[in-house]
Amino acid sequence: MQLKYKIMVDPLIIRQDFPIFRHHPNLAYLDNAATMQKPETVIQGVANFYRKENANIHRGVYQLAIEATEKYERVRHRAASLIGAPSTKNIVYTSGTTAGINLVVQSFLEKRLSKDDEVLITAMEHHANLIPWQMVCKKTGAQLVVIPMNERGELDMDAFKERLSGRTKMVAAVHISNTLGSINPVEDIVDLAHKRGVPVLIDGAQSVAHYPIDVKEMDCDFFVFSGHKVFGPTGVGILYGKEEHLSSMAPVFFGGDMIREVSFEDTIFAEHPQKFEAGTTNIAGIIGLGYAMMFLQQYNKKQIVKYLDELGGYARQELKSVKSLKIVGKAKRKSPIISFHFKNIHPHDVATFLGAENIAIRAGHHCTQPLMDIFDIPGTSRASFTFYNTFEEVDRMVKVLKEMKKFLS
Amino acid sequence: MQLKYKIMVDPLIIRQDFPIFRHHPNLAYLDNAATMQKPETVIQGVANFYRKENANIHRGVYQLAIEATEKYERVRHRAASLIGAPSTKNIVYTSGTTAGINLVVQSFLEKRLSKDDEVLITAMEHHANLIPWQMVCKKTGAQLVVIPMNERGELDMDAFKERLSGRTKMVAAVHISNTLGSINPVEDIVDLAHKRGVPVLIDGAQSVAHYPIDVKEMDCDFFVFSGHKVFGPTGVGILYGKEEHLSSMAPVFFGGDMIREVSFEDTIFAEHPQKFEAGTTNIAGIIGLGYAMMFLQQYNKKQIVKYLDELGGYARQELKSVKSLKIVGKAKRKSPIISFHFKNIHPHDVATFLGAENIAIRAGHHCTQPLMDIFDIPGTSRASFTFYNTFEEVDRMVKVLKEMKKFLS
Amino acid sequence: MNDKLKQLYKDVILKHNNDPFHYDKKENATHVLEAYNPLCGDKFKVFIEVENDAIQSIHFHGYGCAISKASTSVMVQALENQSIEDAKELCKNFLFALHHESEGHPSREDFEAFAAAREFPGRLKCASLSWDEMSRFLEG
Amino acid sequence: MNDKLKQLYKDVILKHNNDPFHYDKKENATHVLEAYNPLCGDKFKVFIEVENDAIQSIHFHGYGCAISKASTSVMVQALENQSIEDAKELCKNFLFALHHESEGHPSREDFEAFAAAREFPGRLKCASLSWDEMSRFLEG
Ligand SMILES: Cc1ncc(COP(=O)(O)O)c(C=O)c1O
Ligand SMILES: Cc1ncc(COP(=O)(O)O)c(C=O)c1O
Repeated sequence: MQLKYKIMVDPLIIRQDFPIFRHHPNLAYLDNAATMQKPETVIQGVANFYRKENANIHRGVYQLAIEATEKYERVRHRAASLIGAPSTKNIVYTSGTTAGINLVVQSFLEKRLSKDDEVLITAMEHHANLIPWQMVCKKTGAQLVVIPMNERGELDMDAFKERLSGRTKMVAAVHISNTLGSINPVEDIVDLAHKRGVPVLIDGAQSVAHYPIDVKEMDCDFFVFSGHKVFGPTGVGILYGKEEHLSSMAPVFFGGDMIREVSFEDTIFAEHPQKFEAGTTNIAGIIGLGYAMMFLQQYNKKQIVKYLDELGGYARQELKSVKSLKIVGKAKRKSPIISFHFKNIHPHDVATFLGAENIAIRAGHHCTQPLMDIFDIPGTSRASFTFYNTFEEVDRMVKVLKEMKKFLS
Repeated sequence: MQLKYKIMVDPLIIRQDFPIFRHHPNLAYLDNAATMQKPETVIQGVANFYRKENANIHRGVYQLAIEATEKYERVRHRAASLIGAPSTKNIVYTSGTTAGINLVVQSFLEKRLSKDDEVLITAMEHHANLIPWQMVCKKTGAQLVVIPMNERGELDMDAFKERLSGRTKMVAAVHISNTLGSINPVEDIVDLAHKRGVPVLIDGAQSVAHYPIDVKEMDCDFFVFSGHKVFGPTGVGILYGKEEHLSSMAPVFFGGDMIREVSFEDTIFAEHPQKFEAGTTNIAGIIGLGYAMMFLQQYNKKQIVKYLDELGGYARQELKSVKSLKIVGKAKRKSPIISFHFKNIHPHDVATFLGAENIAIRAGHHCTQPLMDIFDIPGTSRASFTFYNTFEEVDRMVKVLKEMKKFLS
Repeated sequence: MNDKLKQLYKDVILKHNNDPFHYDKKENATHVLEAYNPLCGDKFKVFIEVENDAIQSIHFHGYGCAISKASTSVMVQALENQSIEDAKELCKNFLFALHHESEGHPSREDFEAFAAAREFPGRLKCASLSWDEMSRFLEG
Repeated sequence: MNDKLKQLYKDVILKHNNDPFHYDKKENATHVLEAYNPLCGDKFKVFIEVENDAIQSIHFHGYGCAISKASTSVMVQALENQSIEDAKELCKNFLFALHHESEGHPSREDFEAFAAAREFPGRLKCASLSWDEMSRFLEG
């Protein structure tokens, strides 16, 4: 097919930054919602840190340690600027989205939650934004309340309004569903919750790489994402929190580098964000994340979104031509994450047929098992795109699906 | 000076594996207790994973994901073999020593601890193996009991025996003090504690890189260490636990990849070790740790220890020739970690003088503030060696210290 | 289409997937096994009537991919009317055929069909899922 | 020895380190500040008598490296008998001299001595520790 428009986000040029495609020239990597491939600058950034700049941070007096500390702390600025946080004091380094959410649950929510209180989540949460809340509810006797969605995978905002009440102590919602691709109206969610004085955590794991984020405008209380889903290394992530919250939260992990004074009897902690960063953190990973955010900031997010809307739209349209394939998740506002299933072909078989042709998609429940139960399917095949993906890759996928369908019928 | 013996652990050859010394040919890196430099195989291992093999693990059907999963899981075998664990089921991936200890505190100890119970630690614990126990004691009303040491920095084993009692619910001890270099008699500690039925956690952050470890022989209940202190990447670590403990422990962080079944109402967790590894872990870091352990396993630990004993002995002897320098920590069994101080020169000034000559040491309390209080000093200068360090680097350090002393007098 | 794929999804597997043997729930069976792979969600129940140290009847029901479903179907077909001892032997044979190149090792055609899964390491677990569970049950 | 080092540890700093000005505890002072750097453990108490909008007397005590101790000593010496407004100005001058190349900017010799710390970014905080705390106090 022919590109119908002129873009500056040119996947064929962008791909050249990603060594994986040099080593696997035939690879159609359509599993970006699981983890993204890494540009050379990130890989080099991590490797060069170890090769030329490696030292532990914060306490060193010698040159390497000072430079490592500065570089490490500069990433906080970049993270703040990427998501529109007012200050580096809002930026807590974590090991990923999951860790960020667990920290908020344990350190922020647990002590405010009692029996008969409620925590609201959506029906399309990833296990990372479901189980921690479920467990703290079990522990405290609170109720986990699920905001339903319609059959297109759009959140039922009327139901949300109804379920918000004086008992609600927290709202946690995914920005973009990693299974359905639905983009949730997080601004409205925050607005409504705040009218009731309820704090909101937004799970931005799937949104930061592609969509403009401004946490100040969104006004959420917490925002979390993972490095490895924004072209960065594994084992790092960012928790944004409002300062009024972070300053009042007690740390839940303890160790070096988060203290002000320690005796055998007692400990006085450092200020936020340091008090949440016990022990030696993933220094090289954070520095790599800095390079990943730098990579991202080269591009105009509007252009990225435009390209991905076209690419996702094309993929959805082409998939419709595959007999008996059903797309799961048809929200009006959606990202290029596409789940589909066949009545009589298991997602794993689908993934095997695609995998045999070097097309990488994911099959299963995508860590959203309850969502699968709602749709009454055991899993889906999921193709998820980013801006190094091409229309041609869509064509390849669709071709194999058609062949498979024929072969298995 | 001349080497007096023939070694196969030849630092001049080993250094060639470490690119940092190519980029900083004049660097005397004597801050190995803080973090170690990385061999090229580790750096390449991480970079090549991102370049050629990157995929998320456990759920993928396509080739990259399968290979990544296998490589990732093979590191568990290597970790088990490195420390003598009976099975990969004993090996939990963590983000570091600090995370491992916090996990044991929250998941193993907290529910067994009540008012008037006691937790025993030593006077020379790193904050990572002190504050978590202190905090759980505060929370539960239990007592934190500190095993004292003599002025040489040797644990008072008689006091330990006395303080072990029916009330003791846990013993946590550092294997090698990161400040004093003392090697604690962990076998005896475990023996004595077990006679009372008390479980023991050993903090192996400073021991795994140099000393032979056999957790089965040592019979400790838990053993923790960090990747970055065994020539590996930052942001990874290993928690070893006995299976009887791991299987009975409830996870404390929740998310993807650690579940068996999830509904909005409840969650059934996977088995250990997976149930402790919520979310996307530091995949590349763990693979890098595999290469680091591979690097380590090339060498005979006996030869490493022999070399380091000579090197450390030489350093201690030469430091004595610096006027008014006092070595802190003179245990009989000790590793090449040497703390020293001058009555009238602050450790930071010492580190600055050394740093100006490209000699990297650490100055401060080394995350052992209460230990500093015991010795009634605000901090020390610490030189810590590994087997890429040389006798010549000791000479350089001592020369600068003498010049400094003269200049400042 | 890829030849190895065709090899894997050839007659035996497709036939059993489309038309599984004894595909039925028998909740009152003397033994009910659950073969479950949490990573992919495949879950089969296997209903066994054991009498006089033999498997008198065996059925299965559940959900899984073509490979796991066919492999369970082949298992049910193979084990019906077998003594416990023979059933153990058959399990061993199947799992051996699955994991090893069978040079000269005589094996059954319906077992060998799954050997093609060796080319798809991500799918080996699908082929062995129910057999592993059955082995555990038989070996007690 | 390294010239930059000699520059840093030259007379002013060594003199004040060895013979600090008004080094004494005055726990009954009208104001007691604590300048603490948790990363290195340096900790000074600064005792100030404020009367009629002026610093009537000022002393310090505590523990720190040569740089932080000398810088505190220089501060105490500079601020004694200054009005609050003049003290603010002096703090600004010192911190400016510390952080910026002072082209033509007139500054005091005892302040300029610390400018050498710019060559040792790890030590800048030592030089500014007490001054930062004092600034916070004066600016309210
Ligand atoms: C003895 C000891 N325990 C614990 C730690 C903490 O290790 P990490 O910061 O890698 O979690 C360290 C390292 O600083 C250490 O030396
Ligand atoms: C929406 C969403 N939330 C949370 C997560 C968990 O992220 P991580 O595994 O990086 O902690 C993911 C990724 O799997 C996700 O897609």
